[in-house]
Amino acid sequence: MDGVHDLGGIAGFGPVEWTPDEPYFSEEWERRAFRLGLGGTGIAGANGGMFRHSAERMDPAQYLDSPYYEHWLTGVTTLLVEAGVVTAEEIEERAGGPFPLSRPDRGRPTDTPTDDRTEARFGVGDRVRVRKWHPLGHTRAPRYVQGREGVVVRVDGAANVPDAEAHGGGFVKNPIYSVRFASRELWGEGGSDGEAVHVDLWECYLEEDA
Amino acid sequence: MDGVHDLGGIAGFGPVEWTPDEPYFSEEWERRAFRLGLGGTGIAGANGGMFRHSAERMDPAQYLDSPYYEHWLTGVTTLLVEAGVVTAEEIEERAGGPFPLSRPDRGRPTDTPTDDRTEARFGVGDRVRVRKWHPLGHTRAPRYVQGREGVVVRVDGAANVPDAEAHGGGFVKNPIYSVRFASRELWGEGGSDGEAVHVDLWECYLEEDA
Amino acid sequence: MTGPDHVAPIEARVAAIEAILVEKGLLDTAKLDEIVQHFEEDLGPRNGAKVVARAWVDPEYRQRLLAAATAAIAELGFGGPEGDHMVVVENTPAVHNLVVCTLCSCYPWPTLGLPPKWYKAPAYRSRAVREPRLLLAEMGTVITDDVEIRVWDSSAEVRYLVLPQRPAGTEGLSEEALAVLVTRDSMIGVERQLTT
Amino acid sequence: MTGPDHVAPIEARVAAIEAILVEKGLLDTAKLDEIVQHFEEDLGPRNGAKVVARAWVDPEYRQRLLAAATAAIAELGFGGPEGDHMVVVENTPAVHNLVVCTLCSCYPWPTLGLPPKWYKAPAYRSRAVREPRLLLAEMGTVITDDVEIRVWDSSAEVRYLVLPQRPAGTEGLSEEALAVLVTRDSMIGVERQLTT
Repeated sequence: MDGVHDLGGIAGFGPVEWTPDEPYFSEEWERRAFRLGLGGTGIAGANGGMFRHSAERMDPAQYLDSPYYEHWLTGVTTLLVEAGVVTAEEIEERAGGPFPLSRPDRGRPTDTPTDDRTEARFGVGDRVRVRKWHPLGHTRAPRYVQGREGVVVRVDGAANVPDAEAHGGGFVKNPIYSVRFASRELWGEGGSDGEAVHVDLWECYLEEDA
Repeated sequence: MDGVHDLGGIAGFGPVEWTPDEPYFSEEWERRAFRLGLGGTGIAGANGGMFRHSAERMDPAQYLDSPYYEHWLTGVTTLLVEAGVVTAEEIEERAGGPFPLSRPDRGRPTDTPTDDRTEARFGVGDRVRVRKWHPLGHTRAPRYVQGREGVVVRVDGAANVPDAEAHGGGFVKNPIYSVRFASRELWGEGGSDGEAVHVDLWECYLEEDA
Repeated sequence: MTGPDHVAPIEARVAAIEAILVEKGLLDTAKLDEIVQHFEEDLGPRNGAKVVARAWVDPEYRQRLLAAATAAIAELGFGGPEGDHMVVVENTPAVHNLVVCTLCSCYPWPTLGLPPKWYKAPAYRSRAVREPRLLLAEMGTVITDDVEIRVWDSSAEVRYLVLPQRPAGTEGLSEEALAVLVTRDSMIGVERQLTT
Repeated sequence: MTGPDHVAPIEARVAAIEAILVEKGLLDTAKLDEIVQHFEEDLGPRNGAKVVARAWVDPEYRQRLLAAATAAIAELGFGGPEGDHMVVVENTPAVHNLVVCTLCSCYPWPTLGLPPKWYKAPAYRSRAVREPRLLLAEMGTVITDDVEIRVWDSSAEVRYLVLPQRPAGTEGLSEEALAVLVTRDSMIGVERQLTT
C-alpha cells in the first residue's frame, strides 16, 4: 500500500528530534498500549502482517500526527473490531468519545505465492529489479524501490510472505535477500555518490534484471 | 519537493467526501484567508511559485489535516515573516497563541534553465522521459511521473519555470507540453488498461526517450 | 509534535495577520473585497454550462472551442485569472475525461468558479490518477471498460474543461434550456450522463 | 476531517479497550506485565555494547559475529523476539553503516531494547535513505565524502546492529571498560567516533 507510512524519501519532516536517552514509555498509556499490542493481536486472531497493516490503514493525517503507540492502539483495536471481539459503539461509549479506527482493508492475497519455496533463485552479485505492482494491501517492498534495479548482497533464509499473511493468504515461505541500490538509482539527480541503500526483500518481490 | 502535497497515487485517504454544491467559503475566516492570499503574496514581494511552495513546506501532518484555506493562511504568513514584513512573535502575540508556520525553504534554482526558450524541442507524438531529479525545492513535475516514459499529446506556449521562480532564479520562459502516460507505466501491475494520465510538464523536466 | 490543541484558533490567526497588515497600511481589504465579490457573483459553473450548450448547438463554435478554447470561451465573455490558458477535452462514446490537480487545486475559475472542497482534498487528488474508474464508480459514475478514461492533471498553466456529451432526446431544446442541464461535475468529469 | 479535538483522550481510549477485554476475560494483563517488565529490565543497549566490546577484544568472536550474528550474540545470552535473525554490519575507515526502518519501527530488541521515539518518527525514517550524509551531519556526525555510507532498511526479518570502530588509545582497556564506551547511537549508526 502506497500509504504515508511508506516514508522513505518523503520530504518535509524537518530535523530529527533526537534525544540522548529516554524511557521506553514516557507515559503510562504508552506502556498499556504496548501491552495491548502484545496481547491483542492474538485475541483478534490476527498475525504479524495483519498487525502491521492495521496501523498502515490509519487515516494518513492521524498516522503522521500521533505518537507512535497510538499506532499500536488504533491498529489493534481496529483488528478487534473487525474480528467482532468488540464493537465500535462499545469502545466509544467506554472511552467517552470518538475512538478513531483504521480504514477498511483493501488488500487481497493476489500476486503472491501460494506454495512454500525455500530454495533461493538468486545469488550474491545477481542484478535484480523490484517488481512494480503498487498493491492496495500490505507489502514490505517500499515504494521507493519498486521498479528499481539493485544487486543482491546477502541471501537470507525463507520466511512467510507478509503480503499473503496479511490478507488471508496464509503462511507461505519465500526466500529473502538484501538488495543494494545506488542512491542515484533511487533518487536520480537528487541522489548522491558514495551512498547506497540496502533493502531486505522477499524473492516474490524481485525479477531478474535483463 | 517529494512532499505530502504531491498526492498522486498515495493510498489511504478513503472515499471522496463529495458535496453537490457548496458556498465558496463555508466560514468567514476562509473568505478572509482567500483575500489575504490575493493581497499578501505581493506584500511579501513573492511570486506565484513562492506562494505555492510556501504551502508545500507546511508540516506534513498539518497539511493533510487542515482545511484548504489554512494552507493559504500558513503559506502567505510564512512568506510575510520570511520577508521581514511581520515577525513570528508579533503574530503569535496578536493571535493569542502559537501560529504554526511552514518549514524553511530548502530549494535552490539549480538544474533549471537560466535563459528564455520559447521554441518547442518536442512535437506531438514524440516519446519523452521525465527527468528523475527529486529536487528539495518547488517543482511542478509530480513524483509519480519522474523517471517515467510518455508521449507528447499537445504543445503549449512557453511560461515561466516554477522551479526557478520559486527559488530566486527569476522568470525564465520554457515550453510546456501535455504528456500522456499509460496507467501501467505509472503504477505497473497495479495500473489498469484503458486508463491514461496526462500531465502538463515544462520542457526542462523532459528528456528524449531513446 | 505540534498538536492542533495548542495552536491559536484559525479565526484568531487570520484576524491577527490581517490586522497587523492593515495597521501597517499594507493591506487594502476594501479593494480586495471587490475582487472577491466579483469571484463570488460572476464566476461559477453556470458560465461553463453556457459554453457547453453553445458547443452543442453550434458545430462551428464547437470546433473553435476544441481548437482554441481560451478565445472561444472569451466570445461568451468569460476569462481572467485561472482561465487564460484553457483547453477543452471532449467526451465521446469511447472516451471519458477527468480533471484533477494532484499538486494543489488548479481549476478553471472563470468557467467553473472556485473549486469545491472535495476537489482540493487528498482523497480526490491522490486517487484520480491511480484508480479513476473505481473512484468514479464510488461517486456514482460507472464508466464501462470499453470506454477509455483520460485523466488530465493540471500541473502547469492550462486549465481544463470537460465537454460532456449532449443527452439524448434534447433535439428540441433551446441553448438556454440545454445550459440548465449541464452540471459542474460533468465539466470536471466526475459525472458522465447528463439527464433531462 | 476528524480533528483530534473531538476524539476521546488517548488515555481514555487505551483504558476503554483494555477494560472491555479484561472484563470479557480475554486479556491477562498480569501475565503481559511480566513480559513488558522483562523488556524494561533485561533489554537495552548495554547488551549490544557487550557484544561490541567482545568483538573488539576477541578476533575470533568478531569473525563469528560477522558471519553468523544471531548465534554469536546468543553466546552472550541475548536473543528472543526481534533478535532472532541478526546481522552485524561493520564500520571501517572506508565504510559507515546506518540502520533505519522506513516502513515502521523494526529494531533489534535484545541488543538495543525498544527503539527511541526519533527512530520511529517520520523525519528519521524519511531522510535516512534519501540524504543520510546530511542527516548525520545535522545530528553531529560528520562523515567525510571519502567514506561510503551504507544504509540498511530493515524491511523484512533481519534486524541490524552496527559494529563501530574501536576508538584509538584504548589498547589497555578491559572488555568491561570498553563496553562502557559503546553508545546506543553508535550501534544504530547515527554516531561514528566513540570517545574514551
